[in-house]
Amino acid sequence: MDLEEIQKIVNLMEENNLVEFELEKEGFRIALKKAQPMVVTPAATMPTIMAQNLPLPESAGEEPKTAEDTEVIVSPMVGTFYAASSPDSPPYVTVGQKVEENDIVCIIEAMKVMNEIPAEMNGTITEILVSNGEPVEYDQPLFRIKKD
Amino acid sequence: MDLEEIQKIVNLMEENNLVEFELEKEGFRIALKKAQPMVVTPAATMPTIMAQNLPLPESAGEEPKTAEDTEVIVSPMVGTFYAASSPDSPPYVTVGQKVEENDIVCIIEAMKVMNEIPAEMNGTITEILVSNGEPVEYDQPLFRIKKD
Amino acid sequence: MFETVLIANRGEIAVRIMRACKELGIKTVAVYSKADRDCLHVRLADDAICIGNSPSAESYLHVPSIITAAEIANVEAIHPGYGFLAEDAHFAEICESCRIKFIGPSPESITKMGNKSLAREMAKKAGVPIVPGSEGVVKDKNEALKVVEEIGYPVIVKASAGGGGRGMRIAHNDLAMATALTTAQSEAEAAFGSPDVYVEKYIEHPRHVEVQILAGNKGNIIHLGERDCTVQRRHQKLVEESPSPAISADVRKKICRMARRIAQEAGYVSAGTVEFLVDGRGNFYFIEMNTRVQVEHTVTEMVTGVDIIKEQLRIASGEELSIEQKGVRRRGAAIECRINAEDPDRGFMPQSGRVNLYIPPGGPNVRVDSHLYSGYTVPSFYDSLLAKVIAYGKNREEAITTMRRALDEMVIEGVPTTIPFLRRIIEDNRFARGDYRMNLVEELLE
Amino acid sequence: MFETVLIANRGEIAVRIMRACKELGIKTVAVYSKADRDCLHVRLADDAICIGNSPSAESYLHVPSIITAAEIANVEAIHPGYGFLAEDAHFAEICESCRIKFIGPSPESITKMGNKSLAREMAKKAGVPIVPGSEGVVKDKNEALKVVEEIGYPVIVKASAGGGGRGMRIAHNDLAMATALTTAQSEAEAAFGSPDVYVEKYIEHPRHVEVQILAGNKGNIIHLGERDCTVQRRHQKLVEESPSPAISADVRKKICRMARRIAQEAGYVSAGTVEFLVDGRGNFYFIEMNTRVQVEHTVTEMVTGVDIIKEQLRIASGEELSIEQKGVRRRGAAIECRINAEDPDRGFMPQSGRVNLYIPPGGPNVRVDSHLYSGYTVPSFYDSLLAKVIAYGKNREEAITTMRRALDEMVIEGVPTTIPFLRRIIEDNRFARGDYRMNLVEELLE
Repeated sequence: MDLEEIQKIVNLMEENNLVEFELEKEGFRIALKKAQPMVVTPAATMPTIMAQNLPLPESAGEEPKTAEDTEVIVSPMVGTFYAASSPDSPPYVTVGQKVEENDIVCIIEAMKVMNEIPAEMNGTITEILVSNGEPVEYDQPLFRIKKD
Repeated sequence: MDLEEIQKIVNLMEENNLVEFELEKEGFRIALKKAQPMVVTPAATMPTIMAQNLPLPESAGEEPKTAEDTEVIVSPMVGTFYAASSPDSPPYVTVGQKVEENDIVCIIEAMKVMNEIPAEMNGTITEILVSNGEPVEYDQPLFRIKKD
Repeated sequence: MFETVLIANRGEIAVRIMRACKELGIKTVAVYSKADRDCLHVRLADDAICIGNSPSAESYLHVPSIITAAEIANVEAIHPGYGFLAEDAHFAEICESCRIKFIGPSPESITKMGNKSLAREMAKKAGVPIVPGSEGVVKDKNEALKVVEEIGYPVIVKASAGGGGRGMRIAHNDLAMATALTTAQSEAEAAFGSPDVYVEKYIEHPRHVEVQILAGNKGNIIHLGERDCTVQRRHQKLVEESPSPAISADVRKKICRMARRIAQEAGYVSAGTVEFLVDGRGNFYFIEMNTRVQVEHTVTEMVTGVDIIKEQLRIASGEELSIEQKGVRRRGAAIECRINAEDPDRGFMPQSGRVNLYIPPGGPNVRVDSHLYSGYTVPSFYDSLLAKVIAYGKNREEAITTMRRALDEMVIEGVPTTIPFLRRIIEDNRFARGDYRMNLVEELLE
Repeated sequence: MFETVLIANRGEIAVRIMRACKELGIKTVAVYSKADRDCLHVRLADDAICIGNSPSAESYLHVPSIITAAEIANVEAIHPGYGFLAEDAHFAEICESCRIKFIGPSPESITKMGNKSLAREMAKKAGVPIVPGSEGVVKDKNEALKVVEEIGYPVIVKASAGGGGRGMRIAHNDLAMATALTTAQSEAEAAFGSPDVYVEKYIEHPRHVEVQILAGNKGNIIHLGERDCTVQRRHQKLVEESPSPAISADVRKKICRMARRIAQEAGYVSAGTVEFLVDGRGNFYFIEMNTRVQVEHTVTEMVTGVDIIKEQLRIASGEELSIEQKGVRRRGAAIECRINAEDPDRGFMPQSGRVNLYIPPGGPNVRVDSHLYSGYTVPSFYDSLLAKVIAYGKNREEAITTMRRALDEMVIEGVPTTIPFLRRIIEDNRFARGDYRMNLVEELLE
């Protein structure tokens, strides 16, 4: 797939009001997502139209579906996510790792300050939802954790 | 899968009001998501603001509550309601009177033309909802009638 | 001025007229069909009367119901808006006979201007160019060729009783002429029961330019400049603007003068619009005069500051125009986009249904005329026009920029609309340059 | 011009700024708190970043989050709107140090103008009248009487550390002076921990008139005329208009010239507003200069046709103003009503909740700046301003008529608003005559 094809897909998304498009070539996976129309009902709210250029997730508000005993650790601030304390260090946590309350799970950098983010409970990391160096919003899910 | 096929999928989504579409080829997985049903909120429905100066009822659409076997005769036109054929004549119908289908129950005057309004069924007049000489709208309830 | 006026219309134009009435201190009476119980014009009126069932023929076109409503509500005048009964001379006559002022020209003016050949006669008398062609019916090739000798190719052969493109054939030379004539004749025979055809100069991809006229009670007639309505799809205007980006100052001056002359010749009183076709070389030809307010009157209001509806009301009530010709100043440029409930992807098929969310554009230099609100259900019985968005700018470029921004922020959810297609027009380079003809929409749709 | 600008604000002013950006081809980045996920400014932006929790201190006032968002989004400039960080010199400094252009004046200008006594000094230097009074603290009755000898009664005694009416006493004669002084001193002591008071000429029921300034990068400073913001309730403006109906051409000319002079004296760059009090005899006194765009900038835009936000953007990006003083033409009159989510029947208590139905006014000569839509939930964390309705007319009378019509047709269901109260103001005879002072609202509330 080259730039031209990507451009075509972007145009396609633009024209068809798609907000998400995924494609995996090995084993092949495709996932399209349209902008949800706003419905005027007491329950419904306006979808957040998110950065198409920024590498931010579609909406920090849409927390991934979680199983009963699975929680999500969200970012307490806007900043840049780092999985490790330095480029050479191993990541604070990996999938399958057990963590205890207040164990550092990652760093969020904001204005050159490295903020260590602690786990809020004992449990096992089941998924890491952002990649190293990725910008994150306030309230954006970072990890899925299965409570002990 | 090429661009053309993706275009077809997008069209499919458009036509079927899908907001999400997933497909996995190994082991085969498919996931479709439709737009949420729209809920009509009562609050967003606008009340009809009716004539404050005209001697018209608040809304012709709001038919008086009727018992199971009670029907309403509505005005088939905008005009002036007359209960009798002339000022000296007795009214066509009075409360408690039995009428048969096609009996004249009143006159609606529109553009100097006296239109005789017939009953649509056999029954007994239980209530007269407008007074002599009163202007009436299209679809405005005139009589309540208890079916035989 | 009137105390109470009945508005014999619905939707955005009824709302527009009510706004003018309220600003003049006039009470308004709305009439509505059963399908329009929740329409905004019903809510905005001081009084409202249900006049009939949903189909127009049983409500907005049903003269006895409207007259009766007017009598019950004791109004002094009826404003017909556009469409429906606005150009029905018979309705205007009935109003007159019931001593209700019809807000528009006299029944005679409506009749005169409604008859194409009478209108052409009038234009000729006034010295206004009309599309050159045969004087009446052309019987055979010889007669046709004689006409061509005068007016030159290309020509169009049209059914005398015609309309809607049937019985029409274009010819670019003598050979094609013979075929065009016989085909048009047989088509006319089949479609209208009469083989009569006439021959006219064919204006290729012309511009549609019209002049707004205000004619007072004392024969004082002013013009408010021209509007360019060249962006059309099957004779439906989509985008209108003032001033026209495509005519010279000289042509502008001429057509405005000609328009006044026609109104004068006709003894016209009230607001009216004189329509012209303009070809690529600045030649212009009178087509017809519309004896009502136009949908696109708004762009003229934006550049002149004159409220055309208020002037109509003033004239009808016997007052004089609030402005003289020398007081008319045109500033900047205005563009109107018609937002229709139509699906551009399906041949612009009209759409009905519930508008779940409506967010009109706002901010500086944007005007919205609409009867929409969130939760409104667009009925299937009437015109598909939902809203008019008008953008103003110090110049055309600014107006286009503002229109683009306005269309971008406008939200109508629940029914397909022409917004995406209008965006394409506004973003088109030919439109930006003002260098487009009546085939622009066709080309965009290809 | 900038490519991308972050708007560090919410609601109507964020929407307003985005409209200007879009018309200039600038990409916009919105920031929003958790409570504002569904706010219109988030929807209209090209990009949007959630920066913190609902309370302003944790989001719109939280400088590190905003700067980080600006860095992540890689913007060139931040527009602060009004309120929040708009007049925070420290924030402007941080922007500068992060090489992000703060769209507003320099941190120094903000600091200078933010300090009342520095600003008064500057005005004095520029030869602009200030409210006459004591030079600094007045210790006792003798000192006070000496001041009165110069400025005459009535006077007001104010706490040096004061604000909000506490530690303020008015005196009309020597006898009252003694009491006023001791009462004010003890109130000041109690409220602010310092008994320091000063004495100033008391301007009874003045008019609040302010002048819009645009200061370019080359020392070129123009004014866009004045706004009258006399209709206030507890220092909250409710209705603003331009031009002022209550000052003479002579006073207008003078205060506009004075406003330019102050901006010149301060070396001011960007848009700003110089505020004056005007008494019944046309005497005027400088109060302060606001170093940001005002809520009511819209009325100036309506009468001048100048887009103040675009000029701010031009100046900040290093471009020159698009207009010179001699090109500024003021036409007609404009009035703005602030529609707040407040309950006038309960002391204007701010209201939150879901707006079930919102129908903004439309049609000619009406502008609406708002972030409202049907279904929007007004959060309880921020300013109660929901919408600004601006009416334009060829003259003030027309503008009032249009405003009345606009307020009548406006619908906001679900939260109480100030619409009914604004209607009373607009329909008030004193307002119609332009003959009102800063006590109009009080009088209407009695």
